[in-house]
This record gives sequence, structure tokens and C-alpha cells, in this order.
Amino acid sequence: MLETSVATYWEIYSFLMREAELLDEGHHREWLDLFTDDVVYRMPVRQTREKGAGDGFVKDMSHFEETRGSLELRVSRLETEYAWAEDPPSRTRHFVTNIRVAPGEEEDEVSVKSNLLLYRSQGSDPHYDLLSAERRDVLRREDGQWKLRRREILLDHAVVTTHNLAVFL
Amino acid sequence: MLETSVATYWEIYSFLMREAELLDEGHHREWLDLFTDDVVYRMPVRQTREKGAGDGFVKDMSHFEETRGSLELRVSRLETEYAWAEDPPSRTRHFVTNIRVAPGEEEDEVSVKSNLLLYRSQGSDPHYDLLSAERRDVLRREDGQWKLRRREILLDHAVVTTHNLAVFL
Amino acid sequence: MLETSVATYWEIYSFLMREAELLDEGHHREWLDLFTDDVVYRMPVRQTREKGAGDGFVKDMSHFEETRGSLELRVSRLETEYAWAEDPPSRTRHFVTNIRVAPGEEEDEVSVKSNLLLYRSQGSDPHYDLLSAERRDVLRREDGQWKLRRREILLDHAVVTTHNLAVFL
Amino acid sequence: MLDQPNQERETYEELWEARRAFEEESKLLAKVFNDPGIFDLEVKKIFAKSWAFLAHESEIPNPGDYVVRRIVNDSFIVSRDEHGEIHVLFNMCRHRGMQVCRSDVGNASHFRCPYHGWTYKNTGKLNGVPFNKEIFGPGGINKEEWGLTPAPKSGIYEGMIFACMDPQAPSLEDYIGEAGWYLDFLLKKSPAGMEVVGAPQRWVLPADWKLSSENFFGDGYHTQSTHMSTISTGIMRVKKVSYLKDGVQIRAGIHGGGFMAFKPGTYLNYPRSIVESMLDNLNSDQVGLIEEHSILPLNFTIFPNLSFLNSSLVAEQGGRSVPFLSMRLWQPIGPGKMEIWSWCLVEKDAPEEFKKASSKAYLSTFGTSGTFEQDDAENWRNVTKVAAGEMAGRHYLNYRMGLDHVRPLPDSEWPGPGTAYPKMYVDFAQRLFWSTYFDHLLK
Amino acid sequence: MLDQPNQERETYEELWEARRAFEEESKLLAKVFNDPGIFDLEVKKIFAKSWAFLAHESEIPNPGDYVVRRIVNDSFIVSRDEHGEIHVLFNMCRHRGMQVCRSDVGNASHFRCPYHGWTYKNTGKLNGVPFNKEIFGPGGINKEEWGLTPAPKSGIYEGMIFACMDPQAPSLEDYIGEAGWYLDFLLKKSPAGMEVVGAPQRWVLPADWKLSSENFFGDGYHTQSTHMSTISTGIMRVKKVSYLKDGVQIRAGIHGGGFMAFKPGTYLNYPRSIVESMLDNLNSDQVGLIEEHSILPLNFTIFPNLSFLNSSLVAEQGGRSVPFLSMRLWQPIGPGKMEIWSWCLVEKDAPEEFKKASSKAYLSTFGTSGTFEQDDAENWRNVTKVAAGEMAGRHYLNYRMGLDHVRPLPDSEWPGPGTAYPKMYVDFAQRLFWSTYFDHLLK
Amino acid sequence: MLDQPNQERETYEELWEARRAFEEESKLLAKVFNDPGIFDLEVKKIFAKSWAFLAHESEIPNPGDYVVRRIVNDSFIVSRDEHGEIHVLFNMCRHRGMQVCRSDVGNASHFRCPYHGWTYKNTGKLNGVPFNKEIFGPGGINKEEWGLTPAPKSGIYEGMIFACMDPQAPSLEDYIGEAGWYLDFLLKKSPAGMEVVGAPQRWVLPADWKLSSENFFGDGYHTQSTHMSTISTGIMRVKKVSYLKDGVQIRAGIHGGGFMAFKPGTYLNYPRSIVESMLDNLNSDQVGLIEEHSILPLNFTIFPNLSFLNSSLVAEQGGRSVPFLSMRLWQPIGPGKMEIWSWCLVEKDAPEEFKKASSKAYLSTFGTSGTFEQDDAENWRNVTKVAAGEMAGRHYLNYRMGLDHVRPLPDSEWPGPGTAYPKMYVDFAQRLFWSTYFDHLLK
Ligand code: FES
Ligand code: FES
Ligand code: FES
Ligand SMILES: [Fe+3]
Ligand SMILES: [Fe+3]
Ligand SMILES: [Fe+3]
Repeated sequence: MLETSVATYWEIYSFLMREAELLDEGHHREWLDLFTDDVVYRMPVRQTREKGAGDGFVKDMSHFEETRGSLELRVSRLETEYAWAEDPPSRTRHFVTNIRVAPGEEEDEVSVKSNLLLYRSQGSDPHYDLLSAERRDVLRREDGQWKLRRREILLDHAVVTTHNLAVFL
Repeated sequence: MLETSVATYWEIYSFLMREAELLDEGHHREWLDLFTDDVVYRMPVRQTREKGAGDGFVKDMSHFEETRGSLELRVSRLETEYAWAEDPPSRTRHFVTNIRVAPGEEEDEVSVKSNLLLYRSQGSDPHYDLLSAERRDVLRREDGQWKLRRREILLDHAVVTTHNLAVFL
Repeated sequence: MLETSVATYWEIYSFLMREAELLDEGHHREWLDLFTDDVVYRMPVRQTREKGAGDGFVKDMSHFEETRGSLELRVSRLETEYAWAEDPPSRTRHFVTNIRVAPGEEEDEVSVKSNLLLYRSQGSDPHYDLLSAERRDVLRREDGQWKLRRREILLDHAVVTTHNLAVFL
Repeated sequence: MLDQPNQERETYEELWEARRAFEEESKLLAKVFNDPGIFDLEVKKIFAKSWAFLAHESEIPNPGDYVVRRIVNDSFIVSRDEHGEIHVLFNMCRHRGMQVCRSDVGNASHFRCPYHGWTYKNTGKLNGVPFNKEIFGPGGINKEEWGLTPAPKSGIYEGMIFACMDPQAPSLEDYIGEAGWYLDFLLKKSPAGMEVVGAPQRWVLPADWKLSSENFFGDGYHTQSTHMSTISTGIMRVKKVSYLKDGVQIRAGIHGGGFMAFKPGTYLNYPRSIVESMLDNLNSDQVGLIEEHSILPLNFTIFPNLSFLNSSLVAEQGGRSVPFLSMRLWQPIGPGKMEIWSWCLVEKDAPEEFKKASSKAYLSTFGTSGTFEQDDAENWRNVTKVAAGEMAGRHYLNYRMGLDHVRPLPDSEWPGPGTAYPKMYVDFAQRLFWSTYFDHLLK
Repeated sequence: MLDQPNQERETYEELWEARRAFEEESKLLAKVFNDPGIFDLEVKKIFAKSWAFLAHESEIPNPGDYVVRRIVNDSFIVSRDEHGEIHVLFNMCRHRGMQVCRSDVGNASHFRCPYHGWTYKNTGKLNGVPFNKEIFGPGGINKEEWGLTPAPKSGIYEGMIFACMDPQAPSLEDYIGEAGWYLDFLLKKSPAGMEVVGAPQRWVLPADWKLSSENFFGDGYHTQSTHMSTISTGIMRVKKVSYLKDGVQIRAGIHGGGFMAFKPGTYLNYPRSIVESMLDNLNSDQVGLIEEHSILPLNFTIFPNLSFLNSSLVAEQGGRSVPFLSMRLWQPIGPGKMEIWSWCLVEKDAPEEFKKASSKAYLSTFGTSGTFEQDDAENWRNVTKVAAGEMAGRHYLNYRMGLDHVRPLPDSEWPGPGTAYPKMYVDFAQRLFWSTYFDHLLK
Repeated sequence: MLDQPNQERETYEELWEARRAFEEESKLLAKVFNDPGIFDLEVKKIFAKSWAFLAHESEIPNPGDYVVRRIVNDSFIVSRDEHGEIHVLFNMCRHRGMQVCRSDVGNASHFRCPYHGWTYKNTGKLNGVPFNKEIFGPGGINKEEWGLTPAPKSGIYEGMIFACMDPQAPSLEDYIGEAGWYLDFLLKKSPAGMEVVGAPQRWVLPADWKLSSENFFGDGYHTQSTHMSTISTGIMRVKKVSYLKDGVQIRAGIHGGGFMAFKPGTYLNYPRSIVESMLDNLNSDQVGLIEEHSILPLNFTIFPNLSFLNSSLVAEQGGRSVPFLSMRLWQPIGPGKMEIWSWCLVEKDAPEEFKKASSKAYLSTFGTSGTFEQDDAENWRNVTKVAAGEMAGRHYLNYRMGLDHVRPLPDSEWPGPGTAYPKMYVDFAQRLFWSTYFDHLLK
């Protein structure tokens, strides 16, 4: 983290806090505005493998494999009055911790790791879901604004423990 | 968050960390000292509602609807030797994340949002409770000290998933 | 927290973030490099006791009571191809929050408290474990580098709710 | 192999013996508080047969208003139609069983099932079936026949909406029976009737529903120990810890409760307007108890699991007692586990500031964070925990308080129906609860 | 005491009555969707008796490759030995029962059991026993006898590896039977055969497996409501919401599915190469349906819980429809709970960019985050929830769609085996599912 | 309908067949490791009938000291009264069943029940009943009759406090029987006796209690594979991986264990003072084994679930072996689930630094974070997982080690009671465990 200045960290921190707030308040449209047009947003499928065989993330299949265009289509759907799965909506809370900022590959980019604990409850039974993941982001500065250029969500589960991924991480 | 300086953020961060520590260590009396005399401390009841009908918080009924006077009465009770529900005491851990600081309505106030994950275990069975919430605070500077002027605890549950609210959030 | 400068806090924060990352990525050897040679690493056993009788931590028995030498032996074992309990390895996520930094007893030391929520899943059933604790660390600056001199892990459980402590907190 | 195990037979025989032990020796087998087999029987023999409280009329004041409520695991829509009439509808689509309404509360003229789009009026009538004629043929489906299923029985008592899953059950009025005379004190302090403040608090408690029910039937005795902290800190303003000892305990039909004395003239600090309407609205016998004996009902429970509490307590350090009425449902959700629903009720025409103060007094002392409720819950969840093992199958609890030396009040001394006992530290009401319980289980 | 409760007898009698009601009155008892007793029966009478899908050959292409899969709670290693032969082995050590392989996927010539170090070849043959002679005596243990236990039956159909725990079961070919003719459309669009893209997505859904199975047997009707959002946002490019109404529903042996029409000449936007190999590879009857009637199978389900979906949908705002094939296993893991395994399959010889686009179209619409799957799951989990109570034991669902006015296509009009109905908004396939279900349960 | 399912009958018949297969063919049905029906039987037939370890005297050294312990789901207070006498009391109030003591450990002359304030002496005697005469009449309640219920049976063996819920059970001495001669080695190395270091570690393991019990009965064989990592890293300082092969396995009554050889003269690196007191304190036969054969007990298990381990291991990189004694209770908490309680014991009069080093050696290798325990647990939880399905109901495990070629030592060669076998890689002790197990279950 010390590879970048406190100032940069502070900007990134602010960006991630605002992003989490937009998601938890259901402002998906505004959330999209935080992305670059060439954003890559993905969550690879994970399998349990022997220690020697790596972390088990699958190259060719994902839970999310999104572009700006596909994210917009997902958001458009959520905005219809027929998106039954999210009406009544999930109550989510994005707990973002362990933010680590490093210089990016490009001059105007930073690479950011963070830990995410997603709390989700829906309806009125006492059950809730927890998703745990590391997020590996690349943020790019576009005319003075940080934008999300790339996000990789690395789940700590092999089997997804929530009834769907109608929510974003 | 950038609306306020890093310096202010740092003061607020320190305040919230100390507050959480006092609660997790059971120093309720000292915890009260962090409040203004006109503090408003509330946790509204929440219901599951259709997306169109808002977030489901109920105007007229709360889990907490406290003033300084009623908080003091609660703390006095906890200090007696007859507060059976908290003896043996709960083991709580306040995980405070996503702190967002903005200017307050009053000159000497700031408005602070934070995410709270409350871990609670009591006795010796392996069961534990998790409560997830956003807290919306107003802090006021009183002779050089930040004090909690207002706290709204917005639970992410419709049904409270712990056996009582003998603990504070 | 205000007892120390933001600069120191920032260094400690960076240290703890790097440490958590090494653990979550399974780099136990590098993790050891973060310790002083005289490190004390312990997790005392906890019992449920009446409020009047203190926090229930047991003086003479621990879940961990480690020196550098015993930690190295544990790591060496994990590095063999016969450490069945961690192959396939646990997927852990160390959520480190509520970091509080204060001056240490020694000139070149700081004392650091943090809250730790450890998420752990292993294999492919949907089950996961959560461990909640406060960590009380002492860090010492050794030739320009912060090192972990002492760690006390204070669990919020009386009964450990995971199948073993083959992972570090 | 005749000695092969048969858990259900064992449970059943244990219950017969437990009933005998209770009726003949006044001792209760502790195991009833935490046993999966017994819980299954309770669901079938008690909750599928008894009248269950669902909602208060004031929770759905306007046409189209609805709330979704449960009886154990059964979901019901309680709706008010455009004519103001109230309907209780099983919340399962008649087509393929989708939960028609998935929110707790709202306002709707129709419910649309998401699965295939069938729509129902808030009366339950089937309204729209997409492509009706194409799927069911020229005649289409018979819409009269395929509306939402109403609860087998439903009824309203003093604004309280109940339902019952047993079509053979007696009428709601008969079910409440003699208890009505006592509910009057709680619900008719004003001719305007009661209204719910906001919405119920709901929380999950790992405790058996019977513990709280029997407690609210008549356990005045626990207050001097369980609630000591509220006495010592002045939340409960009383001279002595035994303040409830000399109350009155009531058995009314299969229901029960108790009266507590108040300082003459204070009327629990109810506002003058309510005091007046109360004295005015209640009948002379009822007023007699208030005026001559300065007593009012503190607790009352309608079998099996709907309880009332009408107390006057302090919310603020140094503040004064403020009266409130709480209604609570001890909703079982599994063996040794319940979901508590707790409402605060106020007189519709009470002064606004009183309504605020009353609900504040309520939530400070009862409900999720209540200083009384916390310690009650601590007892109930621990009884439940320790009742889970083998020993509880041989452990008998004592229900003999008052049995040998306390006699009911003669009719000449008690104007109300049922039986009244001149003490609160007695087990007569609790014994009624358990006799009724065994009658149901072993019927 | 003859009236003592016997839950198992009750469950059994309820099922007999439920079957009668279904067969005679075409109505289904809602309770079957969430009842522990019924679930136990399903495990014994259906999942321990039927052929279960485990893996696709392409998931273990090379010698030594293996995956670990389950049938409900039974773990099996599906391995390919050095000769390329496939083995299905119960994943429990013959010595003291340790799970021999604890990873989901990998490559190994041998499996070593950690507990005492016995090693097995990937054929299952017992290979090494530490200190064999010293523990079992001079002769050592009989290694032939103590290898890993193969699944009682296993087989491969068009690259799909199945196993069955009932040694008396019919052969896999006979089990698939008439369904094979329809699976051809899904699996034989190219002579090269299919391959799995990456690995299956897996997630847990609190819903009963029968809801999804019957839905994929033939519920075309739900699309106009459940999936309205995908129509209104152009994820599904159709002229009218009832796009599926006039499809064809199929009953084939104990399996079922449906056909959907496509715009003549578009072939769901399959790449030319695939279209050509399809028309080439399928037989003339099958090609006839494609060319003359412009229909292709959309959904198909092999009883009890293996479903297929072959659709063409849009992933990108403003993009074009891309076809994909998904195979999904509705794996029960408890009453009212399943673990969904969902694979995406593509033709081995399809253009690379098509494979990418096809899997993207798949995961955007089905699977964990799919815009269709989300709303399907919402229905299924809520049906399950509301079926848990007492009322569901008296609540009957409607399975009469098409019953009175839709007739099967005469053989002259339908070249395929089994029975075809000229509509998709009918219940014939679902009725087959339920008749088969009751036959198994009450056999 | 004669073929209607009856799970309990099936379980029972399966167990009869499983017992036959074990006794006649030395093979064990894997299903016993994870089946709810079998678990219920175990609770009733084994844990409600056998002597259960609760605490060690040294955990409550002073008058008023107490600990709260469990037998499966039953909570007991183990207290030492003012006269130093020990009491085992069921932790449920006789009044309304509240858990009287809610902490794990403490010191108290009296226990006050929060619910209604009854107080009991730490002997169990009922001491105070608020308003006794007013609630129970002039005579008050009979305090002799209403004290806390003592455990049906309790006893102390060498400082170990046991209880038994079966009043008909044999005495503790008879129950331990021949095992006592072997426990001497573990518990009587010093005339001063043993003391617990600190408190037990407790953790939850999703594994069946029988796996760990049988392992500690006699599974020497697993060490060469399961614990290979400790050999290769020098935590276990041995020349060859088969270091345990030539130990001695013991059957003593219904209990069992094993001996391991140590390098002559090293005595596991016990401090001189302990070695001396050991040779002094044990009888000549026992000393004979130590001095002439250089063997000491490594593991021992008292049926059903109390195990001992006395080993000597390395805690520090490059450090030396330090001996320790661990006692562990495999407390079942549900089917396929246990809560492990693990104590470290040292001789009361051992040097302080040795006590420290010994407990460090213990917790480094066994207990929550122990390098041995981790891999043992990995085996046990995975056996349990894979035993949950249908296949485990047909899968038989091998218990034939040593059966055909290893003979017991003649009395002339073995001074101890019971039967000794000149090998550790054999199944004789484990077979005893399972025979005893089936005897209890089917009695
Ligand atoms: S399930 Fe309600 S419309 Fe079909
Ligand atoms: S259990 Fe597999 S080798 Fe013993
Ligand atoms: S329950 Fe213990 S005093 Fe009443
Ligand atoms: Fe109370
Ligand atoms: Fe669908
Ligand atoms: Fe071992």
C-alpha cells in the first residue's frame, strides 16, 4: 500500500465507499456511471482443488462475465416492474475492508485489492446469506474522475451460498 | 467523503473506534459520556415492502427510541446485579466499516454514515448472532470534543435475529 | 488513536493489510518474516463466567502459545505434502477492522488493537465458519521495518466453532 | 423384536403419563418444553385447531390495505376490500402454489401471481387468467371455484382479526367466552377503540412458546426476582418487591390472567380523558372493581399463545410512570423456538403526546429491547435449553403454589365470570393452561 | 390408544390419496413440495433407483482426469484411466471409510487415502496397502476383493456419464428410451459432439427439486409472466409475450419436453457450420421438423432431475440473440432444498468466438446470475416456503391445462416417438412427471 | 399397505444385520457413522446408560468451586461444598426448570435461580424460597424434597469425577474394572496425583464420536500415514514411520488401548523426579513393563467416549521431545457431530517449568491447533460426510487386521489384566469397541 500516497488511497477509499453506498441503496443506474466504457466485470467459477493445483478458479466459466453493455442490460431489467426476484428487494450491506492500493500498469491507473463481506437478507424470515470475496479492481482516472476499469471478484466459496446473483459485488 | 478533510475523517474515525471499544468492553457508563445531552438514539422497526413502497422503515415504532435519560436508565439497570439477561454478559464485536463523513446541517456538526456488523455470542454453545446495519450519525463538536448528537440504526433485517437487544449498536 | 500520528497509523495499517494478504494467499513463510525473533503469539482459552468474574480468559491454557520456533515448525508442517487437513486448503478471508494504534511501552514499539472477522470455507459444501476476535498486537520497528513482537488473539467464543485451528488469526 | 423402538408411541405414552402426573400430583414433566415429537403434536392438535390472532383492524384501515401474517408455517393475507370488508386468504396461488403476496404490508386492489400471471381481487376472487380460454378450453376456468382459499374460519373480536384452520371449531365469540369480560378492561377504555402504534416488533427467541404463555397466564411470582433490576432502578415504581403478591388471579374458560392494584385515584397515570371514557364505557361491575378495589388487569392470555400486558412504567431516568398496552403473539417456529410478535396499542382518541409517551414506555420495558422482556427471555431460553436432554424426561416441575391454602373468591365477592383467586403468587391460572394443553394434545 | 399418531403411516396414506386425486381429478397436493417424510421417501424410492447424471466425458478428456460428483449424499469419483476408459467409483475407502478423494477435479493415476495410506488405481483397483503382510498375515489382503466399490450401474449416453444405485435397474439406453430421439437435436448438432465450457456453476437454492423438473418438463406457460422483464428489455427477442404458446409439448417414455418455433432460416442464429452439420447429422424425420416446421427443442427433462435448455438470447444491450445449450441437475440436498449444477455445452467443432458468445449468452440469462434463472428461482423458493405448513396438506393445485380441448398430434403429423401436443401452454408433460413420481414413490 | 415404510423398524433391523456381519465377518456397516435414527438410539442406549466423565477434582480445588458440564444435552453442576465434598447436580431448577447456573466455572456457596429467586446450597439442598409460606401455605414447601436433583449415580476414580444417568448401573469401580491397571500408568506417575492445566479446550467437529473413540482404542496403524507430516518435520522423533507397529494392543473389560516403546532410559523425557516417583508408585508388574520392556501406554479409551493420550513430542523447531498427558471427551451433539473437550494433565508435584513445557508440547500437537489433531480430525469429518448417503448403507469396512495371524500374549508373558496383543497394527481393541457398541444398542 505504501507504494502509493495517502492522498491516492483516500481518493480510492472514497470511491469504493460511494460505490458500496450506491449498491446498498439500489441506485444501479448511478452505479453504472462509475464504470469506464470498456469495463471488464467478472466473477469466475471456483472449484475445490488440491493445494498443488492452484486456487481453483476456472478460466472459461464465470458467474459474471460482463461488459458495460451487459451490465446495462442487467440494470435495465432490474428497473422493470417485472424483476420479481428483486421485488421485494434484497437488503444488502457491502462491508468493504482491507483496501490495498498499488500503482496500475497504465500511467493513469491504480490497481486496488479489497476484501468484501456481503450481507444479504430478503423477505421476513430470519435467514440471511453471507458472501466473502476478494475484489481485484483496476481504476482509471478519466478527466479528473476515478472510474472502474476492471473488477475481478474472487469468491471464497466453491458453491455459491445465496439463491441467486441478482445483486452485485 | 471528500467533502470533508482527511483530518476530520481521522477524528471521526477515532471517535467511532473508541465508541465501539467501550461497548465491546462493557464500559456503558463511559459510553454515555460520548453523547450530547440532547442525543437522539433510535432504531426503527422495519418491514418487507414492495420495491415501489420504499425501504420499509416504520415511522411510529422502533426497537430503540432513546433520549439521554432513557439510555441512562438502561445503563443503570445493566449495572445492577440483577440484570440477568447480561450476566454472563454477551461477547460482542462491533465491526465498523465504510465510514463516510459529510458536513452536517449545523456549522459545528458532521453527518457520518457507517456500516456495522455486530457479532454476538453468549454462554458456551457454538451459536452466534450477526446483526447488519447502516448507522447514520450526527456528531457535534462540544468544547473541543466530538459528541454523538444523533444516531439512527437502520437494520438490514425485518425480523431481529437475536434473542434481545440488551446490547447497543 | 489520536495518541499517534496519521503517518504511523498508515504504516501500521499497511503492515496489517499485507499480513492478512499473506495469510489469505497461503504465503506462510513470508508471513513468518513479519515477526521478530522473540515474537509471542497466543490465543488463550476462554470460558463463560459471571460478569463479576472477568472476561473468562484462562491464564494457563491456550489454543496457541507460540514462539518463533514453534510457529516455524507449524509452517514447516504445512509445507509438507502430508498436511492433509489443509489440502485442499481452507479458503480464508481476514476482515481486519477497527484498527487502533497507541504508543507502545518501549520507545520503538506501538501497541495496536484490531477487530478480526475470519471467514473460512473448505471443500465444496456450502458450510462456512466465522471466527470473531480482538487482536492486541505489539509492533516493534527493527531497522526501519515494523515487525510483530507480540500478538494476543482474544476470541469472542467459549467454544471454538471451526473444525481445527490449522489457520492463523 | 417387540421391544423395538417406536419414538412416536413413546412420546404418546409419555404424554399420557405426564398428564396424569400433572392432574394428580400437580407436577409437570420438564421435557414438554423441548421435544421435536411433542412439537409436531402441538402444531397438529393445538395450532391447527385453535383460533389464532392475525392482525388488528387498525393495521389495515383503508380499502386495499393488507398485511401478511402467519399461523406457525401457514401464510395468510389479511386484506380489506373496497367495501371495507376484511378477508383472510391462504397466501398460495391456486394454480401452481406460488406465494401470491411476498411483502409484509401494503395496499393493493389485486394480487398478481408472478409465476403465470393469474390475478386475484383483494377479496380472493380469481380475476384474471392469461390466455384462459386457450389453456382451459372455450369455457375457460371456473373463476368462482378457483379463487384464493379463505381461512377455514375467521372472525373479528373488538378489532382483533382471528382465523382458525379447523372448520369444526366453535365461533370466535364462544372461543373467547368468559375472557371477554376481562378483555373489556384492556380494549374498551375508550368507545373509540384501540389502534396499533406503527407496526409490531418481531424477533426470534430460542425458547418454547408455552413458557411465555403460562407466564402471561399468571406468573406474578417471578416479578420479585426476574424483574428486581427494574424495581431497584425505579423503572417499576413500587414500595416493595412483592408488589404483585396480593393481586387477583383469574381463570376464565380456557383463558387466564391477573389483576394488579394501583394507587387509588392514579389509574396507572392514564390521561383524564381516558379515565373518564373508561369509567363510562365499562359496565358497573367492571367499574366497581376499578373504583372500589383499585385494581386493573395486568396480564391476560387467550389460549394458546396470545397475551396482553397493561402496565405503567418509567422510561426516562427520573421520569414518571406511563401506562401502555402490549399485545404479543408467541409464534412457534420449531421445537424450542419462537418468533415473538409484539404490538403496542393505544386508545384511538387518546391525546397525541400520550400516544407517544405510552409507546415509549412500552418499548423501553417490553419488546425487543425492553428491560423487562430481556430478563423474561433469559429465563425462557435457558429453561428450553436445559429441557433438551434425557434428564428432562424424568424431571418434574412444581405447580402447587396456593393449592393447599388459597380458595377462590365467592361469587358474592367477585363480579366477573370464571374463577378469581385473591392472590397473584398462585398457580391456578397456570394449571388451567396445562390442563387445557394436555386436553388438546391427547384429544 | 389406536388413535396414536404414526407420522410415517400418515405420510403414506396421504400420498395414496394424493395420487388418486391427481390421477382422477388432475389436482396436486401442494404438500409434496415441502415435507421431510416425503423427502426421505424420494431419496429411497426415486434417487436410489433412477439413473443419475454425473458428468460429461469432456470434463475428463485425458487419461488420469477425474471429477468428484454426487447423487444426493453419495460421493462418486468419475475417472478416466490410462486406457481412456471411464470408471464411476464410490468415494469411500474400503478400509475405514475415509473419503478417498477430497477435491472436485484433478488428474491422478492413483488415489491415496490419507487415513492409513491405502492407494487405489484410478480404475478403483486396490494398489498399495502399507505393511500389508504384517497386518493381514502372510497372504496379505485380497486386493481384487477390496478395490473401490464401483457404482452398481453406470453408463454413457452421448458423452453423458450416468450412474444408478439400483443393480436391478434397466440399461441406460432403455431408461432414456424414446427421449433419445429428442436429445439428438440437443447433442448431435455436430458429429464432433459436445463439450462442457469450463465447469458447472453450482449454487444452493431453498426450493424443491420437483418444481424445477416439472417446469423444464413443459411449463411454457410461465414465460409470459415470470420472464416478462426479459421480453420488455429485449433479452428475449420476440413479437409477443405469448411466443411460446404455440410450441409443441412432448411426452417420451417417462421423460418430457417442448419445441419452440424459430424464424425460418435463422436457426436460432447458430453459425453456418453448425447449421450445416446439424442438418447433415440428424435423420430425415428430425430435419423435417427443422426445415418444414422451423421448430427446435427448447426444453427437455430426463426423469427425475436432469434438464436441458436450448435457447437463443441477448446478452448485451442492443446485441443480437446467440444460441446456447444448458444442462442442469436439480440436486436435492434436503426437504425443500437443492443444489443446482448448471453446465454450458457447445459443439466441439464450433468456431471459438461462437463458443465465447454462446457461453456469455448462457451465463447472462441462466445460471447463478441469469436474468431468467433469477425469476424462476424466485417462484420455486416461494412455492416451497408456503408449502411448509398445515394448509398445504389440504391445498390442491391445478393441472388441467389443455386437458379438455387439446388432442395429441396424430402419428401422421408427428414423426417422433412418444406423444406430441400442438401446444406449449398445456399440462400433458407435467402430468407425465407427476404420474411417474407417484409410481416411484408408492411402488 | 404392509409394505409401508417404518424408518425405526428399518434402522433396528439394519443394526441387527450389521451386528451379525461384524461378529461373523469382521466387517462394519459404514452407515453407523452418520444416521439420525442410530444417533437417537446411541443417546438412549449408550449415553443414558454408561458412566460419563464430567470433570477432574483439580478443576474445583477449593470449597465452593464449581464447573458446569454436560452429558450430551444434559447439564450438570459439579460443585465442591464447604466440607470439600463433591456433588453432581442436574442444572435445572426444581420449581419451573430454569437453568440454575449459567456460567462454565466459578465459586459459590449458593446458586440463585433468577426466575423466581429460589436458592440452593452448593450441595443441592433447597435453601431459600421467597414468600415460602405465603405460596405453599403455613408449612411451606418441604425443602428436603425439593433440592436440586443429584445425578442418578456419581463417583470419583483417581480424581476423575464421573456420573451415570442409569440408577441400575454397576459401580464406577466395576465399570472401570481391568482398565484401572492401565490407567495407573497414566494417572499415578506421582503419588501427588494429577492436575488439570488451566481448563479444557473445546471445539466443534462435524464428525461422529465413534471414529475418534475407536481410533484411541487402538488405531496405531494410522500414524504412519495420517501423521506422516509430523514424522518428516521431526515433531515426532522416530527412526521409521512404522514406529508404532510393534507396540502392544490391549483389551481390558469393555475398554482398550495400546503401549508404545520408548528408548530405554529416556522414559519419554520425563523429569527425573517424575521417573522416580513413577517407578516407586507403580506396582512391580507395572514397573516390570517399563524397566524390562521399555513400554508405556500411549493411548487408552474408557468406553464409550473418554480417551487418553500420553506421548512425547516436539513443539519447537529443533527442540526436544517433551511428554504430556491429554484426556479428551468426544461429546456427541448430534448425528455426525461432536464437541471435543480436551484437557492437559500434569503431575501435581512436577517442576513448574516442566508443567509449562508439557502443556506447550500438548497444545502444539493435540487440541484445537495441534499438528496431530488437525489430520485426525480431517479423517474423521470426511468419513462422516461420505457416510451420510445410501451407499454407506451397503458399504462394509474392514476390521480384520491381525485376525488371522496374530495371537494374544500368554499370561506368562503379560502381567496385566485383560488381553494383550504383541502388535499395534491390529484390530483387536477396535473390535472390542464395536462388539460393546452393538451390545449396548441392541440390548
Ligand atoms: S402459480 Fe400462480 S399463476 Fe401459476
Ligand atoms: S481408511 Fe483409507 S486407508 Fe484406512
Ligand atoms: S424456576 Fe427457579 S425459582 Fe422458579
Ligand atoms: Fe416478566
Ligand atoms: Fe423459466
Ligand atoms: Fe492420530
